[in-house]
Amino acid sequence: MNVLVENALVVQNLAVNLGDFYLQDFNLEVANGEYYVILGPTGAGKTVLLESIAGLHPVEGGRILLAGENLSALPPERRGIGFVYQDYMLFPHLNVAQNIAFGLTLRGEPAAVIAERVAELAQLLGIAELLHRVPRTLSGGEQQRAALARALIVKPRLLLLDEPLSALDPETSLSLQRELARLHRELGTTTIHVTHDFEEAVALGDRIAVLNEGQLVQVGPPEEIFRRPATRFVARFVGARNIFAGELRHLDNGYSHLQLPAIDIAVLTELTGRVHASLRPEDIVLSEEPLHSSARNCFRGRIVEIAERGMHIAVTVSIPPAFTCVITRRSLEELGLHVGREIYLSFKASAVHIFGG
Amino acid sequence: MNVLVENALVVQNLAVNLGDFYLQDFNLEVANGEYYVILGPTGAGKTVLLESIAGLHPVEGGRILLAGENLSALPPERRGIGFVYQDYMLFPHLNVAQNIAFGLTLRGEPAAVIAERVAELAQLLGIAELLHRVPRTLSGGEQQRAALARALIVKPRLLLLDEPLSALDPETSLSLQRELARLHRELGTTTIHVTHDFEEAVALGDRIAVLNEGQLVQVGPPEEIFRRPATRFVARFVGARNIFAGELRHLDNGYSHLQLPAIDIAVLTELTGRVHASLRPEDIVLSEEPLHSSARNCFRGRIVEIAERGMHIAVTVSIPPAFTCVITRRSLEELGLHVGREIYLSFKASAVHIFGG
Amino acid sequence: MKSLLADKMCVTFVFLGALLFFFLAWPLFKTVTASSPALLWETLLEVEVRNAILRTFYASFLATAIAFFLGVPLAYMLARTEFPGQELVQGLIDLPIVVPHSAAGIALLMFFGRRMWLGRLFERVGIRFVSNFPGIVIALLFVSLSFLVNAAREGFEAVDPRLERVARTLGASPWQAFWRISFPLAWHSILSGLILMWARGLSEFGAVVILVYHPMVAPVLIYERFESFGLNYARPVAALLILICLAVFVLLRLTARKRGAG
Amino acid sequence: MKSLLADKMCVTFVFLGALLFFFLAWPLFKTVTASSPALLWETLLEVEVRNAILRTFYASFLATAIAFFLGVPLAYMLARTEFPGQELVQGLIDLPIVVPHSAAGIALLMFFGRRMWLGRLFERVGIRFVSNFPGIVIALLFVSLSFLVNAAREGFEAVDPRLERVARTLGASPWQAFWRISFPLAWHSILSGLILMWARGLSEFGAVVILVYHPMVAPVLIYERFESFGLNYARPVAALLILICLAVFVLLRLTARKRGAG
Repeated sequence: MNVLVENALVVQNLAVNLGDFYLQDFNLEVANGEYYVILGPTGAGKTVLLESIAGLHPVEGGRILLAGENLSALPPERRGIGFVYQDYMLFPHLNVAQNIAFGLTLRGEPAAVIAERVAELAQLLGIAELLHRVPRTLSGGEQQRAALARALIVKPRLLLLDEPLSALDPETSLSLQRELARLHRELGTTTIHVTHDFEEAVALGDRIAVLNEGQLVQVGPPEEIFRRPATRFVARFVGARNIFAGELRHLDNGYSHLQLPAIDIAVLTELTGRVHASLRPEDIVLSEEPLHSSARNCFRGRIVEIAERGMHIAVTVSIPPAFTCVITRRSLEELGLHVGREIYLSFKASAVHIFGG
Repeated sequence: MNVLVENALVVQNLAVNLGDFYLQDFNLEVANGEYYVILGPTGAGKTVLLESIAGLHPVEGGRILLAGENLSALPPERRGIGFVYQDYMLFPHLNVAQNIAFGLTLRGEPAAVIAERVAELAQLLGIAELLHRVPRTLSGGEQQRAALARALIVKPRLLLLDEPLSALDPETSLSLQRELARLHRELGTTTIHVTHDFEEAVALGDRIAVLNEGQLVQVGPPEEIFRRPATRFVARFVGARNIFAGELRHLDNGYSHLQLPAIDIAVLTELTGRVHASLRPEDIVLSEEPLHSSARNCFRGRIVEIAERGMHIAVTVSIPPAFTCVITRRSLEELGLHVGREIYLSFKASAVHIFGG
Repeated sequence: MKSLLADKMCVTFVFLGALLFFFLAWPLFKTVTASSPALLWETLLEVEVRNAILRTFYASFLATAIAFFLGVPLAYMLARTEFPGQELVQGLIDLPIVVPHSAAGIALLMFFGRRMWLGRLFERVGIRFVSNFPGIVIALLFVSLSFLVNAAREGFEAVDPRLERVARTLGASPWQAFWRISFPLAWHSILSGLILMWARGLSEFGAVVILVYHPMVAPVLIYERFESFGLNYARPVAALLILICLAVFVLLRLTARKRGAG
Repeated sequence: MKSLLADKMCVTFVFLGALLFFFLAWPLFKTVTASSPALLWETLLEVEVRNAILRTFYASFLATAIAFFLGVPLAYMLARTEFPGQELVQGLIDLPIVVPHSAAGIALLMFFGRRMWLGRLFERVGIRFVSNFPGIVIALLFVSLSFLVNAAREGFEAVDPRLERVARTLGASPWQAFWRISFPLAWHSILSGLILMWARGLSEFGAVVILVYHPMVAPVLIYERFESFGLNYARPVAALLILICLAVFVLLRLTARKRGAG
């Protein structure tokens, strides 16, 4: 089968039973070099899934193929799969250098080779100054960097990250998120990253798979997940938001413009480079004429969809890209909106939320 | 001193030392029948403060007067102060009825009297069906209602509530919050309620006291705290929000209007009666002419203040009431805004957040 | 977790563990089964044996009762308050576990002996310890007290002190808060401690044999019969005592499990 | 929390606790101080005493070493895996605490006696247990094993199994994960267990006196002197042994505290 060769990891009909958690007929395919994000609510059994792939949990049925090789008979130490837990799991009795070196020490590599590789990875992850500290004196972000270095030093064929940013404060989480993206660009390691955080998934994933009750309910590029949620669960879990990816351009007068394929939007941020932007549907105002107001962004577009959502009406306007905004029923009537009509759409620069690339 | 007679509780120069926490020269005055909310960040020593008032922690100095009587020499059981903890602290070996009856049982009241009073309070708190259950089979909200009934049955002179809603899910928290307001109306017990939740404080408090680093940095009616934060800490902690109290009027076409003293604003809600509304400053659009747009609320007002706030400019417009909105520097220039100028202010009905009364 | 204990390591560990298991289980099993039920029954009917067993039960019961009145308050204080020298007191409670019991017997003899100050004081009110029943109680109390105090202390530590504080605000005196809240909630731990202490008291030999050889408790009887008549006469008594201790031990485990579930 | 233990209740509890404190402390203190340091030194120089003490140390050391090799793997399995009959094994480990030690001595005699199957087997390779040094080791192992196994089990339970799992993904075999991760991290608990077991072995009397009266361990020597010559001759030996156990006990507490801090 072609799919087995092209894909780095193929999971077929996996069955795992672990008391209160139960996985049945589970299938998963991750392409070579892909950054694959599994997004699901807390307690959806994501940790058990990753541990099963790594051979750390007994599997009741199904096959796990890594680069075409069936892993079922292999113990975890022979699978070549790196694992990073949410709460770091650094060995508390070893210092940072010894932690990172652990995998190579086991192989009996010469001390000089180990020291060189450790220094190299510590450099790459920005923890070169911490090598002689013991884990408990490190901050959460530093510990997670050390855990990443420890996993990467043995050059795993597949890297499994179990909510690696969830235990960190927002700022550290964001900076480590950018680090993960950079590492993936530089090393190209096939990665499965599990998270419950939607912005993290968008910012990192080549593809996102949404997990619910032991099944992947939708798999696709981030854009697609948010634009066309396949089930009500996905829609509710990812929320109805406007998400865009673009390049930031700083202007002289202190503003930034986010360059989307067709338009530039004014935003307020101190970030630079490639980022994502989200905009709440409640923050968009529709009008017949362009507004002369404090709303910095005003575009003309065409209504492509009008849908009821409880007390609100969701109106999708394509400029392009498509923006979804919610308005009241009375506004719908007063403005005489219908699909196909052209309309002006305004939102304030301060209403655009910029997050990591 | 007049202040000693008028006030139910007067705390003067209180000093408490408890290892990592330290309270010095602390003063507090609560009026008879008042619902007094102490608002402060988690870990600001609020629990220790309440326990000191109740006599559960040794006090190093200062006086605590309840209805003019000095409590210093009295053990907790003779102070007549009710106490409700965040995590309920129901006696796990007693059923709900025995928990509620505890205070009366200690006094040796006749069984018939106790049964009657327990039934009465269980009725009042809507837990009449749960009387024979044991605490661990109850939901959080039910446990907290039982804990309230247990505290109220001895008719305390003062009721201390230590973050009573913080352990509950948002929905239960909201319903119990309305219950607390109703109980206070019906029983009139002088109450000190400690919380870190700002909406809870606004919804319940006759007055709010903001606690920071062992001192009350501002005391006043909710409106005043948000309108005129006395310190930078208060401003940051309560956030820059527009908060209004008003009566909801449902219209036939499915809308609601919130009646403020001078204007009515359109909102979307299923609540009724007296409520609070909050509106984020980012959600208000300013313009020279009234907008013909999907923004349902549009009012003319006069600019009373323009202040810099980092990347944003905060503009306060009085209609009345005063609304604060944030705009970008460029909007400020383009619209040529200055104090005293008349301007139109628009926001969407869906941007107004309605919460409990 | 089976996958973690794979192959050779698992086999080695199971083998080593099994060795230990049989080392512990086999002698006890053999002792119990070597005597026929009829012989055990006959042994139980001997007046000397029956009296020794009942005396052991009773003495251990009395020691446990005294420990309950003196030890539970101490356990509560150790759990709830901080006082200077607390660690010293806690250390002293644990000390009888490591002090040789024959040395403990000597120490008690120095204290309660007839020529000693306290011994004479008690003799005046008619209580004699050496070679007398009260001495057995004193010896058992000394060596097995720590089991009750530690169990009770852990029980009290598991009760949230805020439960007592709430009770205080509802009008309970410290005394009422203790009896109505802390004590009932710690009761399962205290009960485990009482049973464990009682069982431990049944098995005491070293301290008793020095302080009170006669009247004999059951462990001393076993020794006496072994020394005087040999293994075959001691064995049925040992088998009986092992069976009794086994029953008590199962009771203890069930109590502990009930506490875990409750 | 002083306010919680007010007035009468506090006074009552302190009084009861103090009674207990003096009941435990005074006899031990008196025994140690009744003999002058010169007398203690003299006693220590007696060949019989010195040999008995050294023999006790050595036998307890050997028992502890055997328990280390057999018991630590068992403790690891009890902490990490679930197997049928696990509760039975755990119960058996705890059993020696409540079985009367003279009965345990009888049971061991049934097993290792010269006329018994295993005893004869060992006798063929030149090891005799009854009235011989190896018998002391066996008796100490039997009665104090549970202290080490329980301490080691608690130590292993405190090590997050995910640390082992991470080590496995980095290429460690189960054996390497055990030696490089779990064992070093549980080491402080195991060390406490080893010291406690050794100290407990020093104090054993009941099982040893039945299996091996001669050559004498220190607790048996105390008994022998007391029976043959009276209290005054037994006292200095008892004082010596109490002092030694006290020193070991303080060492144990310090180890435990270091573990708590680390």
